[in-house]
Amino acid sequence: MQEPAITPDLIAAHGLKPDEYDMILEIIGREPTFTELGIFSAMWNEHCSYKSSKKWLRTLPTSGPQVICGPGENAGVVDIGDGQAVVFKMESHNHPSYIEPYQGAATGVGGILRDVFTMGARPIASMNALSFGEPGHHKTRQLVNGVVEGIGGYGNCFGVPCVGGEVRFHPAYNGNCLVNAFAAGLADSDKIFYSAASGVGMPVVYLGAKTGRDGVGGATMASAEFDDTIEEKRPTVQVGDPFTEKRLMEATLELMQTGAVISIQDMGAAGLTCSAVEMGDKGGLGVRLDLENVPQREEDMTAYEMMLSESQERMLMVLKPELEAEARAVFEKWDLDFAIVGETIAEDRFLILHNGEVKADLVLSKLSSTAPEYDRPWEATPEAEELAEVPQIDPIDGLRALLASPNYAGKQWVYEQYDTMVMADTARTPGLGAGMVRVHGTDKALAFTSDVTPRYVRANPVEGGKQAVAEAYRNLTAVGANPLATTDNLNFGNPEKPEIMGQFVGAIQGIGEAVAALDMPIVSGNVSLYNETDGQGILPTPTIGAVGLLNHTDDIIGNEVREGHVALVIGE
Amino acid sequence: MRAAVIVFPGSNCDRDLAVAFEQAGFQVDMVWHKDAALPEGVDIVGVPGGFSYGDYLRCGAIAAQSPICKAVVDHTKRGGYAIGVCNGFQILTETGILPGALLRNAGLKYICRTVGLKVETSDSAFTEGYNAGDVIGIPIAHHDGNYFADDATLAKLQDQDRVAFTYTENPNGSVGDIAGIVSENRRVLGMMPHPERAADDGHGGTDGTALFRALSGVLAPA
Amino acid sequence: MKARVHVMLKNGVLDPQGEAVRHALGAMGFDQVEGVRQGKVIDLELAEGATEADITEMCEKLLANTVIERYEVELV
Amino acid sequence: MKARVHVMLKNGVLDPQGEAVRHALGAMGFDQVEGVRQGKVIDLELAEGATEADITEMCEKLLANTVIERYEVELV
Ligand SMILES: Nc1ncnc2c1ncn2[C@@H]1O[C@H](COP(=O)(O)OP(=O)(O)O)[C@@H](O)[C@H]1O
Repeated sequence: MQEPAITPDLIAAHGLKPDEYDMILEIIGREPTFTELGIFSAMWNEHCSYKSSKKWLRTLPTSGPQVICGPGENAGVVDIGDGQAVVFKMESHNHPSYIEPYQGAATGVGGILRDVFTMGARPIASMNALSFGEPGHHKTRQLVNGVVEGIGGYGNCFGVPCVGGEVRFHPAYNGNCLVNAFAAGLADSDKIFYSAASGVGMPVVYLGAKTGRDGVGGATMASAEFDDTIEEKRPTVQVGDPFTEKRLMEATLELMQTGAVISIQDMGAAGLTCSAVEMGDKGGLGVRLDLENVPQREEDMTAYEMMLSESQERMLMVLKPELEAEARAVFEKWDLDFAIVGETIAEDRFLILHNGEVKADLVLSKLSSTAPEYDRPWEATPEAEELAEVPQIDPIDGLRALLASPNYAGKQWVYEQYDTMVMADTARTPGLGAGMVRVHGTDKALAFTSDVTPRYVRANPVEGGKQAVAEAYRNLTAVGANPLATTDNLNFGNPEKPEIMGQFVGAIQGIGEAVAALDMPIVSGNVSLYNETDGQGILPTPTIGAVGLLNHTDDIIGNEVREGHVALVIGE
Repeated sequence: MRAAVIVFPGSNCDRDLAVAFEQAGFQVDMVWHKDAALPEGVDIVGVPGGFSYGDYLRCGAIAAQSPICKAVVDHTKRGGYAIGVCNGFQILTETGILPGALLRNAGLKYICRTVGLKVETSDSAFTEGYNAGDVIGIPIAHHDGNYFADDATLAKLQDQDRVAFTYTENPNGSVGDIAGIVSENRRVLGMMPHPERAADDGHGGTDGTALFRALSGVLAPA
Repeated sequence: MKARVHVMLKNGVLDPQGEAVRHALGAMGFDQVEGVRQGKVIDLELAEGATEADITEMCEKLLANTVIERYEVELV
Repeated sequence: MKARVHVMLKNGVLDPQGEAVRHALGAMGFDQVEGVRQGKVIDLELAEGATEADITEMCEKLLANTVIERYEVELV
């Protein structure tokens, strides 16, 4: 098949700026092939490379005696004592959810669950933080319905209890809804699995669902600002298959028990490309892939399509060759595809062959290490103006108005569509403050909360960032939990605008100061930028997901107010 | 006293049901859906909640065709005990072990919450720990729990006192508010609500405990 | 060979999905819509030699639940 | 007037339902089945005066999400 010529238009369509393309030419010393261009665009887009945010993320406190693994892997890992660890992360699926609310939200849940079980943890709790436009806006109803059904459709089938989340409405989200999904799992602390490959000549194994042309170019889209041409950029949206995901989880955890797994990485954005590069890069190895062995759902797929496909419910592993038969048996038991698609090599190369033909031949370590990193200009958010006189209204009328506002009204309509009790360990379902699940078979429990108040962050990013963390801290302590650690999902507008970048920088500063003061380090997270439509950005929304531990379920502070109880106000 | 809990690839309440059985004194075998036979000496089969085969096509339809379901059908034909909860109830109707079918909830939404159930009969191994007329709180969690049976079937269920539980406030459109029914020999129970989620006071309450206890009373070796 | 199977709820069985669609269409201003029933369509790709009787058997055994549904088979 | 609308996933889009049905039919011994795609069928009962253009509009606005689905309208 004739591959397209590399033209400026093609380069632009891959979301690469002219100077970024010049960097590519310099790194490889020649013009890239079509497949190589695709690989670079996937590795270097904002979503995978964090090119605008990396500099600032590095300033966040990420360590502490409780932290087993901080940011940099699929999810953070935190010690909960007795040889066990909680593994958690939060991730956004904002743009896909706006285009296809059900499937976009569903695959967002799928992605975060995979991040957790890839590390060897069985998911035990989930949360979802949602921001929508005004209730009266013509798209809102359909988005709310679709997103909530999608989250439920996926999570309920997979079988993880939803214990919390947020739902807010504000006109700033009219053109960009936010769907942030959190998942936490439980693992033995000495059996955590990482992505770094080791050993030369080890089989690289593909597991899970077959590869289709889903979302080819999707990672590039997730980092692009929306405008009226959105219709044209629409890629094939992925359809989630929670039943396959559930089997993939069971098979992965079972396989880990056999001792066959050297390293493992889920295929998320820009699937095969990102996962293979990450395993090689972290392990200081090269990787060769023979794409004809990739299980394919469609005919005549090209190397380019396979390298960029975002088909869901797939994993890449490096296996001990002597245990291959055992591994294969586990996957056959669960009726999943299993194929050896390549091997680790000693040379620092990312070598992609398709039916023996070289489709890409790059220096592997350069793919991520040379990714552009920007120190984008930023402007501190000016101090907010004093509010006008607070209008005087009757307190009861005020209370009524608050209760009637969609932002403060009860959210049963949402969380009753989620299975909040599966696994039979939910000690506190959503409703008030933090949710809680017991650590199965022990007296302990884990509490979860997700918080941010975007209008505070807009008014003062530093204080708003602190406030989000403080609120999370209070939600955990209020149920009797000891706050352990935090994940964050930083949703902002276009970082190329200094005032937006200023919100980002300020919020990170505030979050960093607060998590340091409260000893709840950031162990994982996700950044979603370019949440803008026609130049209209969202409110800065750095969602904080926090986890706390109760050493004994007797310590749970209940929320049932009874006659005879005394009410106290604590604090200023 | 032995219980077998069937495990389909998409079951997700299998462990929960096993825990509830164990707490009531049963020894539990987990039985894989590809197995063609139940273990020897099983007193009761539990078909758990979840999404057996993703609930694609119709809830429980594909599961009903699995090898293990043939064995479950044989077991019940021999007069063996079985309980199907939620997806398990859907599977029992799809295999024809229990009459009727479960349709999409009338409100079209998945619903997870604790609901009031009225015990309609205490005349079964499952319900003899309650008094007819008792109202208990048991969680539901389903998308397709809208029980349907034609008029003749319905009349028969009522005449034979086979409605085990009804909803005090019908959440899903079920005909006659039916939440659970028993088989003609009263040894098979299918119900949409999850008694195993209400068998522990740290989670979901304890109104379901009496069901498992009654079973262990009936099935304990003399 | 290709076959298309339609599986619809039987007439006496309430169809809340169809009802919801009718309602939504009405709310959008399509007041010409008087009734909606929603069902499933299953397209089968079959090897040579498959017969209509095979398809009927598939419907009876799996594709439809005849307690609540009826089906139509169309060879294409 | 009556119309029948078929809404199917577009060709390249994963159809987990169809795949599951194919797998189940295979396991039941129907090995003639080579592929299955599952979709929705929506039967509309329309007042006099409704046009095919109206139905197309309903499809575009509500019945199908053309990002992943395609539809066919048939007047009956
Ligand atoms: N806001 C953030 N704060 C802390 N860590 C972050 C943040 N955003 C991303 N990270 C970390 O960067 C790594 C890469 O993130 P991401 O690309 O979202 O993960 P994945 O590979 O699962 O898609 C992860 O380890 C993540 O925890």
